[in-house]
Amino acid sequence: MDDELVLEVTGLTKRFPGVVANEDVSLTVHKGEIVALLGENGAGKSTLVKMIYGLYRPDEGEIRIKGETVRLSGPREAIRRGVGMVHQHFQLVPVFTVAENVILGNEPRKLSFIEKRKAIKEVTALAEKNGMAVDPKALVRDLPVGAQQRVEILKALYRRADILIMDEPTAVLTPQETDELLKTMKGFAANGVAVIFITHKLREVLAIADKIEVLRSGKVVGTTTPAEADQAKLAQMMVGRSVLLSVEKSTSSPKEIVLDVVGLSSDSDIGLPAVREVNLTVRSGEIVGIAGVEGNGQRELVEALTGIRKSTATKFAINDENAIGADPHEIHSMHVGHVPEDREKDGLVGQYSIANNMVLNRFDEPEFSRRGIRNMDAVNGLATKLVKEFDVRTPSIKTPANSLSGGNKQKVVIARELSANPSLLIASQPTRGVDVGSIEFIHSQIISARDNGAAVLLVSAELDEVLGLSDRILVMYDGEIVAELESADADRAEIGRLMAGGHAVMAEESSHG
Amino acid sequence: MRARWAWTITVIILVGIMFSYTQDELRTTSVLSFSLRYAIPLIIAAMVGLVCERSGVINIGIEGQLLMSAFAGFFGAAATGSLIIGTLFGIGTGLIMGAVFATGAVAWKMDQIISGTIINIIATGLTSFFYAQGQVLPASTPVVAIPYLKDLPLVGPVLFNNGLFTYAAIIIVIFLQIMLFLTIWGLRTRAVGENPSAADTSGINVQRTRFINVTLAGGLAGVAGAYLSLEAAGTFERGFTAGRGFTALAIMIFGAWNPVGAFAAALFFGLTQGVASQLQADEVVDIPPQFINMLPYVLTIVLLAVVAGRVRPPAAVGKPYEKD
Amino acid sequence: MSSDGPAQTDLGFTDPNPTLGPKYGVVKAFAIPIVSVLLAFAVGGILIYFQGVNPFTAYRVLFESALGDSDGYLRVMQKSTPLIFTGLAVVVGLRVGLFNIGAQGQLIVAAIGAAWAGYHFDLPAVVHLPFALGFGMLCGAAWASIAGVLRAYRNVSEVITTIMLNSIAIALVDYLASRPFKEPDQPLSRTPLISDSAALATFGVIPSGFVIALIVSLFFGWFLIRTTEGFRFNTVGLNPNAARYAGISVKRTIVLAMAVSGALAGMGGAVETMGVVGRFEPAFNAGLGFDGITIALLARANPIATIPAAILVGILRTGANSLQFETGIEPEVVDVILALTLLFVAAPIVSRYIFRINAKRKSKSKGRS
Amino acid sequence: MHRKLLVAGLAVAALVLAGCSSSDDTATDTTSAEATTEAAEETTEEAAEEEVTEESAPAVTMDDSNCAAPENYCVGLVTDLGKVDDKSFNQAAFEGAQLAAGEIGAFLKYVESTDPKDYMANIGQFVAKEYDTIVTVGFLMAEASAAAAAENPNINFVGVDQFQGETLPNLTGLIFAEDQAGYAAGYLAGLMTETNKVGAVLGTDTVPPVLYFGEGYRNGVMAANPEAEVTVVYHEPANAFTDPEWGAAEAKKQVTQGADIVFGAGGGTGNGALIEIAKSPESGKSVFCIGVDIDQYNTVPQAQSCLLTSAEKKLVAGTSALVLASFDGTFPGGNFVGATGLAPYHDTEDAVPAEVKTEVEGVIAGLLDGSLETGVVK
Repeated sequence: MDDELVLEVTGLTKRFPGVVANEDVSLTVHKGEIVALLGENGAGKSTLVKMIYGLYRPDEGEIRIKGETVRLSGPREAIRRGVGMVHQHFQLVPVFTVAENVILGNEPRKLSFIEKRKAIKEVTALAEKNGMAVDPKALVRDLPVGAQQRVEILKALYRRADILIMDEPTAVLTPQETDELLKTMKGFAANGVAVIFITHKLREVLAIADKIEVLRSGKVVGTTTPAEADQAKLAQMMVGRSVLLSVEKSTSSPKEIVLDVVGLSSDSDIGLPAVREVNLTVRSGEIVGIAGVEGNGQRELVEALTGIRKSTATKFAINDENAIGADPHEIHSMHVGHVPEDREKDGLVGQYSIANNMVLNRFDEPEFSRRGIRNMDAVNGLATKLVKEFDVRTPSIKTPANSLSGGNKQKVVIARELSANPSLLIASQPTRGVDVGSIEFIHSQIISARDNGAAVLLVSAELDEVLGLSDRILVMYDGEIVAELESADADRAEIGRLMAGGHAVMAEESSHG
Repeated sequence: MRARWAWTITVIILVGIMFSYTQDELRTTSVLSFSLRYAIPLIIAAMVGLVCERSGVINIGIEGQLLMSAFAGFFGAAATGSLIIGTLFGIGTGLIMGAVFATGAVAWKMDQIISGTIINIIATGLTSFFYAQGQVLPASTPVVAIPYLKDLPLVGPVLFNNGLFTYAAIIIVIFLQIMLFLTIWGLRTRAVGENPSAADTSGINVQRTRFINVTLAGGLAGVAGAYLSLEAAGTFERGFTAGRGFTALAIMIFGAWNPVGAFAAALFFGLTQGVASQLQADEVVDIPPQFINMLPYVLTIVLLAVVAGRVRPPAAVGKPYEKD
Repeated sequence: MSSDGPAQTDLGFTDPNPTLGPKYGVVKAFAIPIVSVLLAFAVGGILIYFQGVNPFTAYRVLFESALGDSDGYLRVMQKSTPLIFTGLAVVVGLRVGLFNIGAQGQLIVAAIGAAWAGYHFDLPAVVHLPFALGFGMLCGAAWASIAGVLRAYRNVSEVITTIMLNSIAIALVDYLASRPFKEPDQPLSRTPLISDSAALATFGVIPSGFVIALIVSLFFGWFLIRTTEGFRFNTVGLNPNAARYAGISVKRTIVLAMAVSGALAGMGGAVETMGVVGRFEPAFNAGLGFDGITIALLARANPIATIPAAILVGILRTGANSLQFETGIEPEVVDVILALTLLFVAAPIVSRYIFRINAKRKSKSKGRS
Repeated sequence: MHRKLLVAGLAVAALVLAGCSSSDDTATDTTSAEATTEAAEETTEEAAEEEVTEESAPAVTMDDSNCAAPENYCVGLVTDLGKVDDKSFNQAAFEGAQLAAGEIGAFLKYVESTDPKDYMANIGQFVAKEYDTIVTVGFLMAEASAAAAAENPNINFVGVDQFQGETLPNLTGLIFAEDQAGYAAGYLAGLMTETNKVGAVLGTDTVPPVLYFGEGYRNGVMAANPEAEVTVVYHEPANAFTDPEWGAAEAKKQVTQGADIVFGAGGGTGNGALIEIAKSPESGKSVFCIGVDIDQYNTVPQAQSCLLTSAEKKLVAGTSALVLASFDGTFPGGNFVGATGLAPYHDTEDAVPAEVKTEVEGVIAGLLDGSLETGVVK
């Protein structure tokens, strides 16, 4: 590590309508240093790096790159000054080739023409040099996620970035791929590249960071190093108080089978098999958690179970009722509640009032309508009741859902889904992007639903959440359920290996060895 | 697969033309000339739509842009006594109309359909309101026969004995094909139309690219408009673009957002018109002309219905670019 | 950015249920259209001035001729009637996130359909009236459904298909009116007159078509807010993903909404045939569908607001010829004014200005609390 | 920045448009008699730099505030969907009305319909002011004219291009034997053609006068020259009269196929054909065009070099005669068949052999006295 200061940020503030995303943030990054930005979803990490990359303009404060105060007019200028960014959502053009994506914006040219051959040669050389195998002539849309990320990194390297921002790069990777990426990042640092690494995974931070900046509610709440910190301390800094590592709950008493699935398969959006021959049962009074790295078919599984995605199955029954080929409406009427993964996109209509959102999937039930005419008194009555019961912080039930915080939005969704007393609750990422107070509340609601006899299927990318809530854990990898464990004997490391595609037997072997 | 049947149809048509040429040289070449002539404004107008859509902006205001620039081209030429100045007036007005549309659809992030609709309504209103009769063009645009090439059988009289705008249209098509797929401008434009966010993070100014492209496309509409009033018709009438701006959209889609493809599509539709009027002239069969005229539209709908998904507009078309 | 939902058209309408929704839509709903109309009149006034006419005189003539006597009222109502229908057609589409550019095509197809049903059959009025009206609506609905089905099941942009369908419709009705449906023994391309039993009456100065338009408009105001189907429409329009997750069939809703939209445009055409023209004649229905777009935007996708918007356009179109009669100003000035109105309504300049004023006021009133 | 750009753009556009509109001051006059109204009077000072109205008619009554008074004679004119500057029959009818109004010192004003449903209302405006004679132009207005005439027995109506089935004393339909004009033009073409091929580019056959012109032309050619080949092509009904580009392309095609005379009839569409023929280097030498409705030598100057003649409906004369008759109290009622014929040869005078001229004159005379039939079924 060098002592040369390449990036210095002082007093950066960014406000969005209604929110202060960053407040008085200061940060220094040296040449060859890996700085981890740690924080929960919504802590302001992305906003901070987007300002450094010129995508947002700070309202206050100063950015100095290599000693020079800059006012970045856009990414182009940031790129010119050596800032590169690997985005969480890949910024690639699917119908372009790898080479075209890499050179976009910095094309090798003769007059105004692209030198295609030169581009391919350069990209090939760059990929080889950094040990990243990728075919420059392949179309990006045909590549798997890991390869797309390599293209994204190559893009930054091609622009000779010496300050490389990586925004949650491990979110879409298996533990093994993650390890490889971490190694690559260390390699960059050794070559003098300053790396800013955004994550909320403590293990990764401790593994490679030289310095750790913890953000909470838009502010830097602490700076530390792996030597000084451990996971518990980091977690405490992130959330501001000790996290309940295990959720308090009574032991489960599973009863009859509610969800019974045999041989369920489903395709992804681009028509590739995403869920392969999954067998699954969930009983009344138990929580079954599905662990897995995102993108291993969990989303498709949930969508298939809720009728949103087409699927095939030998058996798919809810309360002994055949649900093969049922549409979302029919599944819903089998007493299934569904907390979707992306509540903003799929769970709520932002412009609608809380009241309308509370009956979004029940508005045509006899309770709320008669002969096609809506009964608004009943709707408002229910909304008033639920807002109180589920502690939704809102001025009124007429407030549009848009204007609520993430946690309160999620409470609206959970309230809606639980208010119908579902016999099966499918909850996908129920606490993503939700504040700590709301997390606890949501967890307790899920547990009390179980205690009241609901069968609960929980899908979460947060292993701790799965471990903490579930009575039984299924591990999903590449569209298959690769292992089933009782939560009592679940071991974090073992699940990690399973999530990476290691077989249960192998896991056993390694645990013996 | 699409390419295969497109080629099959092309080959069948070409063989048909050859055969017809051996039967009656004059009829064949004159019908083909008619077809080309019918196709020319549509081709240029289709390029307007294509440049806009490749940049991620759907332009349904082409009709209005054509009308305004045909108007300005004609009255500019009539007032100044110069076809060249008239042409410049037309192109300039096209650029202005392009910039106005871009201001709404790009800079202000208004709904692109609404912006285009406004362009159409404004153009109809203004050209009718300000129309003045009795204006005459100072001269007619020259027909330029290209030496040697014009003497080629079949293609000579059809392709190489035309007005300057016709050559310009063909050059524009080839130029855009090259620009779009071989140059930096093309790569960036397509990136902006497919994934503006990716373009943005690669250091490309999405808004500026769109604004400039949409404005320049307006200039192309100016060329088409000037062609209509100065070369093709030699006059201006209220509403005389007769829906060509909309047909151009059909042609753009039929050509799969590809300049040369659109050119082929325009020629194909031109050919249907040419053959139809020839059948009427020869009193062979009595096909109601309405059916010939609806052909491009019917075929476009059928095409979209049948090969939907394979014929795909640029992914970001229609959406104003918002960061995040 | 969602990749596969219907294109979203943000027209500033918020929660469609006013009893539950907040009040912040009010400014947008009223102030913007009114200011826009005034601005358009101001710019139009400049044009008139440069034609050598006092703009105030011109506007006085325009409004007096339309609103000065019962004959004026009648004409304004007659002109507004099809516009309310086509405006509603576009509004219903917008509510579901669809841009129905094809109201014109749907209207003319329905107009000739109603004419055929009106002249071809001889039925008692109680049967004939609803039959002809219904048949026209059915034609419009069927025509629009082509676009609706393609949108729902093939994800083909309804904007493109409705543009294409407009051109096809024009050619089709021309063909029908000049050959199979042509009135015999006379040279014009037009259908025979409809039977009296299929004619919509005018009561005093009030055309019954106008009354139907008012009722339908009020019905849709109620329908979109109070019914479960209306709720489906709004939900699909505002967030198709959430609609799908909530068990609403987006495809079915799109097809249904497009059919309803087409039926409304068709109703406009049928009423025009049965109440005003008395037969189908191609030139008689020009531009009505395109005015519908202007009206829907002016009404900011509110069904009831289509009434004042259509009446305004009706007044302008009624007064245009008197304007020429009295002042020599070309009637096309009305088109310029309408285009400008649309520009101001849709462009953010006006709304930004209004909201700035509004924000200032709010910050002042906040000082109290 | 963009906003400024827009404002600047609009300003430029406005200037361009304003320039265009004022540049027609010197153009063919159409604005003469309608000029002054009470509104315009109020603003005369402000309008100092406005169009100078060329008063071609002497001693015109200056307004229509008192049309009922016997000393004030008022003539109104309503067009169908066309405009009085359409270079075609609306313009001709208007010029006829102008001519008559000038002669009798009447006040003349026009309204251009924008919607067929306004016909009655537009007529009604003149009725309300108690105009003495109202000219309605275009066959689409036939029914509206009849209804208005029935309601207002003391106002005379001239229905240009309208065959009136029912005879009212105060309504005269001015009709023309288009087939005869077409026949004469065709006869001339048949005699003139060197290639034995002649063509015609027409508006839609769904509009009767166009059909009669076209079929009359066809029969005329065949009568003059049975060996000749006639090509008659009609536009489809949509945009039939506003598609000069199609007209031009079709004319070019016919010429390429050997036609040396092309008849262009159909508003802007036909004019497009004429202008296209005139572009030919052989224009006026071996390639000719024939216009329609009025003497298009005046209305389509671009086509002067090829314009052999125009198959003329004497609209100006007919309209003005009927207006004058109405003034004189000799209004015929029923239908009045206006004169048809061929316009002067103008620039092609020398190209037409004397014996051809004589023969065509004979044919016209024969058509007029009924000794010759066109063979067109009406």
